[in-house]
Amino acid sequence: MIPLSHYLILGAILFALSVVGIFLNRKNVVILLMAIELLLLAVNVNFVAFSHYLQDTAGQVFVFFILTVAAAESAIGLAILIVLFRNRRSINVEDLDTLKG
Amino acid sequence: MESNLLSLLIWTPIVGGIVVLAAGGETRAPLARKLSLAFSIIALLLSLPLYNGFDKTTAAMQFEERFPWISTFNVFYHLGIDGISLVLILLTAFLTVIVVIAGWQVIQDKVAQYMAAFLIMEGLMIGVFSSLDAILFYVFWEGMLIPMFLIIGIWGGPNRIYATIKFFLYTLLGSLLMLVAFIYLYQQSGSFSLADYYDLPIGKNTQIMLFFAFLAAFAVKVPMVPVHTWLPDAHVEAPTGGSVILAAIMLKMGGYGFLRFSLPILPDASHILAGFMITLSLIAIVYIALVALVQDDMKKLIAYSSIAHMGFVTLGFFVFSAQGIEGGIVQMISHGFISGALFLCVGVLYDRMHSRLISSYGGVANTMPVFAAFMMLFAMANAGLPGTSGFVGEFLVILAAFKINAWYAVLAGTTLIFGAAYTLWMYKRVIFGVIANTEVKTLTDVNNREILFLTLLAGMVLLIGVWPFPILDLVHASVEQLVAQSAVSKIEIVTGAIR
Amino acid sequence: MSFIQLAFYFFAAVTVFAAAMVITIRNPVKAALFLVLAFVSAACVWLTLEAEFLAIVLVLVYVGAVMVLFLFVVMMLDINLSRLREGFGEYLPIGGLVAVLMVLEMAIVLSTDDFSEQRLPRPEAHTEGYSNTKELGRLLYTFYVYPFEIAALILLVAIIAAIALTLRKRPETKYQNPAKQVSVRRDDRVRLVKMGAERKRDES
Amino acid sequence: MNTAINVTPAIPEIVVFVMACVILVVDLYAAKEHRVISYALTLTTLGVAMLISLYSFSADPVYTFNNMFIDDALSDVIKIAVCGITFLVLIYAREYIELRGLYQGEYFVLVLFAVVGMMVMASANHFLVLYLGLELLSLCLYSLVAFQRDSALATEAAMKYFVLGALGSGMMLYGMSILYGLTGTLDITEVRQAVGAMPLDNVALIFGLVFVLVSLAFKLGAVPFHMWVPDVYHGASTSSTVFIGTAPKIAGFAIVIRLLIGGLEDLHGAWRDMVIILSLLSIAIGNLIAIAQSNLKRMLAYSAISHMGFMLLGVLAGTPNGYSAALFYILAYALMSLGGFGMIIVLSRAGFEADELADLKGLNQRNPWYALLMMLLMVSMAGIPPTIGFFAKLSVIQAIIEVNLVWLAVVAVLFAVVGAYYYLRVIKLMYFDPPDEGVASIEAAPDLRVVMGLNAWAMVLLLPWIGPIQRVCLTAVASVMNGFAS
Amino acid sequence: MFENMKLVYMAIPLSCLVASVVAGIFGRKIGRAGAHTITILAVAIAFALSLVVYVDVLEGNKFNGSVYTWMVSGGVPFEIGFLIDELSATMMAVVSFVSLMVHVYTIGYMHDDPGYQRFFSYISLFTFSMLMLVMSNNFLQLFFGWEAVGLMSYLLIGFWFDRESAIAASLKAFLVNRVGDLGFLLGIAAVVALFGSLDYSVVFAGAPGAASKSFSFLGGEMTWITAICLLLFIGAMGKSAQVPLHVWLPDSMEGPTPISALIHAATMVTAGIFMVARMSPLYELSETALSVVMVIGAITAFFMALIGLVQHDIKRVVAYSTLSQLGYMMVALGASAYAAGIFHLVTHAFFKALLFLAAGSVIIALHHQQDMRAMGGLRKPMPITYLTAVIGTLALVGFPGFAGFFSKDAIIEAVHLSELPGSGFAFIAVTAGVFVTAFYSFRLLFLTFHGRPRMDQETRRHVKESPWVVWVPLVLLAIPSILAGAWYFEPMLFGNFFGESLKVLPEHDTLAKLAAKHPEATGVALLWDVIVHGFVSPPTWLFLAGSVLAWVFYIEKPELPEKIVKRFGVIHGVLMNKYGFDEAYNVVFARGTREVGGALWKFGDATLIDGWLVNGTARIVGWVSSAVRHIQTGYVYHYAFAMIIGLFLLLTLFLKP
Repeated sequence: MIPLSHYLILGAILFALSVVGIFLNRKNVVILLMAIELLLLAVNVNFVAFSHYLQDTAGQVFVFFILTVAAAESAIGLAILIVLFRNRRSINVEDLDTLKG
Repeated sequence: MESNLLSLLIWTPIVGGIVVLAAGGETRAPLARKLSLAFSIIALLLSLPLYNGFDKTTAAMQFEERFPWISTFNVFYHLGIDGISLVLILLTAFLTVIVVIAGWQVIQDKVAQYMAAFLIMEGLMIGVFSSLDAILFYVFWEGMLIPMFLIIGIWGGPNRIYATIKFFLYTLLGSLLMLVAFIYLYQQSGSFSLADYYDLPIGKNTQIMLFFAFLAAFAVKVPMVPVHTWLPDAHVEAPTGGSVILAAIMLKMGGYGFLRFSLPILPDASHILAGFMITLSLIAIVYIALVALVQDDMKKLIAYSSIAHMGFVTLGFFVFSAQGIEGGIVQMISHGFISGALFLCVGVLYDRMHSRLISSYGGVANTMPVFAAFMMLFAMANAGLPGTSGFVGEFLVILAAFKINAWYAVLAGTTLIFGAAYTLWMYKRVIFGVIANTEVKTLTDVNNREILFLTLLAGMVLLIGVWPFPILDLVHASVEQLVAQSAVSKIEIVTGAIR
Repeated sequence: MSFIQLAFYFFAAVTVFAAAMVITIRNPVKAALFLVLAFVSAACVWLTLEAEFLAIVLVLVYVGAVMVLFLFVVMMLDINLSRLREGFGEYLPIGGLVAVLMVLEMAIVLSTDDFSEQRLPRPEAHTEGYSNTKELGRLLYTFYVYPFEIAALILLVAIIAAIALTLRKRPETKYQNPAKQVSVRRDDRVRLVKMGAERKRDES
Repeated sequence: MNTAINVTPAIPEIVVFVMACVILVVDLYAAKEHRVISYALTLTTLGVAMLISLYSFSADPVYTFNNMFIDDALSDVIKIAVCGITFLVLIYAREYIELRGLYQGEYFVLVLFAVVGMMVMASANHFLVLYLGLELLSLCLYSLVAFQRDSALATEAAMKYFVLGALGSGMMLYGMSILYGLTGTLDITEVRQAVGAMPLDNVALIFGLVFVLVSLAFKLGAVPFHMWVPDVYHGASTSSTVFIGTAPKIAGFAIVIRLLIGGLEDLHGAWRDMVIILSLLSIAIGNLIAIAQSNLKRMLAYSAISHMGFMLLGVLAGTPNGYSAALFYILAYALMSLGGFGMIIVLSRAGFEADELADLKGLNQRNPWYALLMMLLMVSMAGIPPTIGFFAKLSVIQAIIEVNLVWLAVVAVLFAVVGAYYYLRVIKLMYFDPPDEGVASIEAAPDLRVVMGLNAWAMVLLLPWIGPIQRVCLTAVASVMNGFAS
Repeated sequence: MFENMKLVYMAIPLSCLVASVVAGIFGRKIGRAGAHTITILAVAIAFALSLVVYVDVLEGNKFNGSVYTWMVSGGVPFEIGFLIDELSATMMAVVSFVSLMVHVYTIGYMHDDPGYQRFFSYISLFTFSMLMLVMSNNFLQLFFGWEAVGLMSYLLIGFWFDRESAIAASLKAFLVNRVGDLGFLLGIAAVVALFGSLDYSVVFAGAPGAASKSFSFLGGEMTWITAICLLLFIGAMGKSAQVPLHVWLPDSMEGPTPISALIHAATMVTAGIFMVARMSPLYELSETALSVVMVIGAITAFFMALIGLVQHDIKRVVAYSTLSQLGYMMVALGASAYAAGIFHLVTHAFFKALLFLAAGSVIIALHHQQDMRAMGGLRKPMPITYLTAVIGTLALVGFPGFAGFFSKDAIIEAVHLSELPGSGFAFIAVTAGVFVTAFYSFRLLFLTFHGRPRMDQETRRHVKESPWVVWVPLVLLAIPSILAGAWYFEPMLFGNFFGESLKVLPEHDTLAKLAAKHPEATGVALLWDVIVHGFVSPPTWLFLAGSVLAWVFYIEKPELPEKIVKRFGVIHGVLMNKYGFDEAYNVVFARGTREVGGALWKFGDATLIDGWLVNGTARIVGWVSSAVRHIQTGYVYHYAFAMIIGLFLLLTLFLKP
C-alpha cells in the first residue's frame, strides 16, 4: 500500500513548488496569489494524509477550516489586487518597488 | 538614622528643574533664572545639614533610606552616604550654584531649558553619589547623559553635534558593559544591593572580567587613556556651564565608581590589574600632558589637563593605600574647583571675544587685571602649586606611589613640570605680553557677577590648599574601610566553598 | 499495484505537473486553469485517503467559486501579457536548485521512522455506512463550534473588507435611484405658477 | 461530548464581536456627520472589554470550548493590553483618519475584528484556534493597510504584506501539520504531553518546529523574516501603522508563548539556538539599517525589528524570568512604539505626512512640549534610564545572563549603542537643528494632545510601578507554565 | 621678653602676608602711599620681631612645635609649624633685613611704575613665603615656602608682563625651578616612605638608624639616605641655580632690580643652601651626596664666574657673580663646612644685595640703561652709589677685613681640608674662581664708574645721585658688608654659633680642623691673625692679580679686550653662549617636548584613537548600514527568497539526522 511518506512528499513537492513560484514570479501578482493557493493545498494534503493515517478526524476538520480561510483570504487578496491595479494600472511584481531600503 | 534628607536633596533640584521648565518660557527668562538660583541655593542649603549631621568616626552608610522598588529584581530605592559620597555631594551642590550664576547673562537663548537641564543634572548627580543599589545607581548614572547631551548640543560650539554624539555613545557603550556586570553580580548574589556585592565571593577570572566591564564604564567617564578622546571634543564644544559640570563633577563619577565598585567588589582583580591601571594612569599623566602642551585652543588644553589630573586620581586609587586613595579623592574635589574655575575663566574671555584660540589673545592683563589675577590663581592651582588645592592630591598620590615604586612617583611627578609648562605657557600667551589686537584692547574687566563666582571658587581653592584637613577628616573612616575591604581576597572563599 | 496505488501516483503526478505549470506558464488565464487541474487532481488524491467530503468541497467551493473569482479578476484587469514573462528564465536555475534542495531535505525528513509504515500503517478502509460528511458535520457543529464561529467571523471580515476596499462611488457614473423615483411626488416635478389673467395692453 | 459549554471566560471576545456587528449595522444607518457614534461605540467596546478582562483576571487557568480556549493570567494580560493599546490607537487615529477620508464605520469594525483575532490568539489552546485567530487578525490588518485606497504606497504595502503574510501562514500550517502528524493531536496541552513522551532529538519534531518558529519569526518581524516590516510600516497610513506596530506585536508574543512555551517547551534546547540566531540577526540588522533611514516610519520599523530581537532574548532564556521579561519588554515596546508613531500623527496635517526625519527639524523651537515628549520616547526606545525602555532591556539582559549567555548580553548591548545613535539623531534633529523656513504650526486635537502627553510621560512616570507590572508579567507567565505542569 | 613667643613667631610672617593681601586686593583704594606704608611697616615689624627672636634664641629659647594640622593621611600627620633655632633665627633676621631695605629702595626705584601697589604686594608676599620657608619645622612647609618663593620669583621676574623677554624669562625660571622641585618632592616622598614622618626632628632622630637601608639602583646599591639627599639636592640645584639648572637665573634679571637684589641674590636663591644646611643630619650620613654637592658647587663657582667676564649687561654680571658665589656656598656645604656656607650666605646677602641695588641706582640714573658699554665715569655724579659699590666689590672679591673675605676664605680653607672625593677639584676651582671674581668685579666697577663716560649727551647731562630712598638702603647695606664678617667670623665658624641646628660628623668636620690651625687665638686676636694671614695667602694674591688685570684691561689699555676676543674667539664664543645650555635646553626640552606632544596628539589621539578606532568604527557602521539597507530591495520576491533561505538555513543547521 501507499506509505504515508509518499503523501507527505507530495505535500513537500507542492510546498516547494509554490514557494519557488513566489520568488520565481516577477511579473504577475495574480500568479503569486495562485502560488499561495498551492501552498495551502500542500498543507492540506499533509493534513488529510495524517488525518487518515492517524484515524483522527481533527486533521480533516483543520483542512475544512483552511479551505474556508483560504477562500476569505483570496477574496481579500483579490480585493487588494484590484485596488492596487486601480492605483498603478499594473500588477507587475517588479513595479512594486516604491517601498525599499 | 531616620531621615529623608538625601531624597530631598536629589528631588528638589529635579522638581525644581521641571518647575523652571514649566514656568519659564521664552519670554520669561528672568523668572527662570531667579527660580533656578533659588532652587540651586536650596539644594546647597539642604546639603549643609548633611554635613553637620555626618558622623565622621564611622565608615558605615549614613542617612540611609531604603524602600522596595522593583521587587521582582530585588531592586531597592536605597540611598545612603559615606564620607566619600558626602564630599562629592557637597561639591555638586556648590558648583551648581556657580554654574547657575555663571550662566546668568551669558545664556540668552532657551534660558529655562538651560537652567532646568543643570538643575536636573544636579539631582541626578547627587543620586549617583548616594545610591546604594546598583540599578538605582545606574539609572542616575545614565540619566545624566540626556541633559548633558542637550546642553552640549543646543548651546555648544560649531562642532557640537559631533562632540555631543561622540560623548553620548562613548559613555553609553562603557555604561552598558557595566550594566551587564551589575546583572551578573545580581545573578550571583540575588540582589542589586552594593552591600551584598561586597560580601560576595567571586572567582579570579570572573573578577577580572567584571573588572574590565566596570573599567569600560569608569574609564570612559574618568576618562583614562585611551578612551579619553571624547572629552576634549565635548569640552571644547560645550557651553561654559556644561564644561564646568562635565569636568568638575561628571568625571568624578568615574573615580567614584572605582571606589564604590571596582575596589571593594573586585579586590583581587584590582590587585592583579593594579599594574595595568597604574600604567594607564601614568600614560595619562605623561602622554596627555605632552599633548596638552601643543593645544592651541584654551578649552582643549584645559580638557587635556583634566585628563592628566584625573590620571592622578586613578593612580592614587590603585596603589591601595589610604594615602593614595585619600589623595585621589582630594584630587577629585580640587580638580572639581580648579577645572571648573578655569573653564569659567575661558568662558569669561569667550563671552567677550567669542574665541577660544590662544592666538586670538595676548596682553589681556593690560585690560583685565582683576581677571588676570584670578586666572593666575587658578592656573597656579592647576599647576599644583602648594597652598592651592591642586597640590594636596598630587602630593599625597606621589607620596603613596613612591612607597610602591619610586619610578611611578618619578613619572607622576613630571606633572610638576608639564603641568606648569602647559598651563603657564597658555597663561603667558593669553594674559601676558603686549595687547595683541584691537579686540583685546576693548575688553572690559570682570563684572560683579563674574567676580562673585570667581571669588567663591578661588576661596575654595585656597581653603583646601591651606587646610585640607576637613575633607580628609570626612573621608578618613570610609577610606580606611575601603583599604581594608580591598585587602581581603575574595577568591579564597570561592575555592574553599565551591570549587 | 492496486488500483488505489495507481490512482494515487497518477493523480499525484498530475497535481505536481499542474502545480509546476501554474508557476511557470506565461498566461495567467492558463495558470488559473492549471490551478484548477491541480485542485481537481488533489481532490482525487484525497479520495484515496477517504476524505470524500473535503474532496468534494475542494472541487465545489474552490474550483467552483474561488478559481472562478480568480479568472474573473484576471480577465477584468487589463494586463499586458507580453511583459509578463520577461526574464523569467534567468531565475529558473536558482529557483529550481532551491526547489530541488528543499524537496530533498524535506523528503529525507519525511521518510524517517516517524512516518514509516511500521509506526503509522495505513488503516483499514472504513466500513460500509460510514459517512465522512456526517462525521465532519457532527464535529463541526459540536466539538469545533468555537473555531466554527471564528471562521464565520473571518468570512464576515472578508466580505466587509472586500467591499470596503473595492466599492467606489464614481462621480462620473450616472445611475438611477429607483426608491427616489418611486417616492417622487407631484410637487417635486410640477410647479404651478399662479398668474394673473392676461389683459390687453390697450392703454399702453 | 460535552455540550454544555461554559462561555463565561470568552465574554470579552463575545462583547467585542457582538459590538463590532452592532457598530457595523449602526454605521450603516448613521449619517456621515453622526459617525462619531460609531467611534464612541468602538471606544466604549474596547474599554468595556478591557474592564471585563481586568475584572476576570485570575492566575488559575480555565479551559472551555473543549479545551480549545484557555483563560489564564497571560491571556488576561494580553487582552487588557491589546484592548488598552487599541483604545489609544483609535484616539490617536481619529483626527488623522477624519482628515484623510478614512473615517468610516468599516475602519472601526475591522479594528475591532482584529482585536477579536488577537484575543482569540491570546486564549488559544488549540492549533486550529490559533491559526484562525491569526488569520482573523491578519486579514483585518491587510485590509487596514489597504484601507487608504487611493494611496499607491498603501496598496503596494498591503500587497506585499498579503503575499508574505500568506507565505508565513503557510509555513505555520505546514509546521503544524508535521506536529499533528507526530503527536496525533492539535490540542496544545496534548501536544505538549505527546512531545514530552518523544525523544527530543527527533528529526521530524525539529523539522516541524523550524516551520513553526519561522512563521512566528515572521509575525514578530525577526530577521531574516522581517522584510515586510519596513515596507508595511512605511506604506500604510500612519493610523494603520500605529495599530500594526503595537497591539499585534503583543498578540504575536502570545502565540510565541502558546506555541513555543505552551506546546514545545520541552524542545527548548532545540529552539533556543535558533532563536539566538534570529534575535542576534534582528538586533544587528535592525539597528544597522535603521541608521541609514531618512523616513521616520521606516526608521521606527527597523527599530521595531531590533526590539523584537531584544524581546526574543528573553524568550530564548527559557526561564520564567525570561518569558516574563519578554512579556514586559513587549508591553513596554508597544507603549513606546505607540508614542513614536503617535508623534507622527500629531505632527501631520491634512495633506501632509510628517513621516520624514527632516520634518522633525527644530521641533524644540517650534514646540518644546512635543520635542520633550518625543525625546522621552526616543530615550526610552534607546533603553536609557530613567525610562521604562531601560527596564525592559534590563529585564531581558538579566534573563540571558541568568542562563549564562553573557556573551550574548555583551553583543546585544554593543548593538544597543549602535541603536542609540539613530534615536539620538532624532533628538539631534529636534533640538539642535533649526526648523525649516515656513513650517506650519502644529495643531492637534485636544484628545490627541492629552493621549500623546500621557503616553510619553508614561515612559518616566511608570517607574515606581515597574515592580508590580513585572510581577503581573511573572504571574502571567507562571500561569502558562503551571497550567501545563498540572 | 614676650609672654608667648609662638605668637611672635606667627606675627613675623603673617604681618607680611596681611600687608601683601591688603596692598594687593585694596591697592587701588589705599593708593601708592598706602601700599608702601603698610608693607614697609609690616616688614619693619617682621624685622624687629626677628631681632627679638634672634636675641631670644641666642639666649637659648628655641622652639619646635606645630601651629595647626594641615591634614592627616595614612597615619602621617601633615602639619604647619615652626622650628626656631639659631639657623632659622639668623635666616629670619637676614631675610627681613634685606627685605626691609629693598622695600624702602623700591619706593624710589619703582616710582613711576603703574604696577606700584602690585609690586609691594608681591615683595611682601615673597617675604612671607621666605620666612615660612626658613621657619619651617617640617618638609611639607619647607616645600610650601619653596614653591611659594618660586611663584613670587615667577611673578616678579614677569612683573613687566608686557615685555616679551620678561615673561619668557619668568616662565623659564618657573619651569626650571619645577625640575628641581620634582627632585625635591620625590626626596620628600622618599623621606615619608623611609621615616613615615615629615617632621625634621623625627626624621633627623631616625636618620642614623636608617643609614644602612639601601636599595639596588642601576645595578649597584644605594642607600636610601643618599637617594634622599641627592633628590633634595636636585631641588636645591633648581632653587640655588646650580649647574645644570642655573639657566634661569641670568634671565631673571629681566625683573625689576629690587627683585634681583632681594630674590635673586640675597634670599630666595640661598634657599637651597639653607635647605642643605638644614638637612645636615641627613647629608652627613651620605658621603656620596656630599661629594656631589661639592663638585656641582665647584663647577658652578668657577664656570659661571667665567661667563661673568664677557657680559655687558651690568645686572647680568652681578647675576653670574651670584651664581658663582652660590657655587662657593655649595662647595662649603659639600665639605661639611655648613657653618661656613651659611656664613657666606649671610655676608653674601648683604654685599650682593648692595651690589644689585647699586647697579639699580646706576640704572635709574641712566634711565634704565643696563649696558655697561654705555656707562663709565659715574664716580663723580654718583658718589654714594660709587662708594657703596666699591665696598660691595671689595666684600665680594674678599678683600681682607671685608665681610666676604672671612666667609670665602673659610670656604677655601675648608675645601682644602676636606677629604671627600672631588675635594681636590673643588679646591682648584674655588681658588681659581677668586681670580675670575676679582677680574669681573673690577671690570664692572671700572666700566661703570671710571673711565670716559660713554652714554649719550642728553643722558649725561641729567645724571645725578639717586634720591635718599635709594641711597639710604645702600648705605645701610654697606655697613654689614664691611662688618658682618668680622662680627660673625668667630662665633659662626669656630664658636658653635649654630649649636644643634647644624650637625657635622667628627670625621667630616673641616671647620674643626680649620680651628685647629688657629689654636691659640680668640676674639680680636684671632681676627687680626686671620686678616694678616689673609694678606699672604694665595687667594689674596689671586684676587690682587685679577683686579690689576682688570685695571690694565679697562683703564689702562681699553683696546686690549678687543684684541683678546679676536685672538681667543672660540673661547669667547663659548662664554658668550654660556656653554650652550640655553640652546640645548631649547632644542631638547622646549621644542622637543612640543614636537613629541604634537606628534602624540596628531598620531595618538587624532589618527589612532579618534581617526581609526572611534570615527573608524562609526564609519564602518555607517558603511555597513548603507550597504545592508540595499538588501531591502523592495521586490517582494526577494523578500520571499530571504524567508526561504532563512527557513532553509535553519533547517540545514538544526536538522541532525
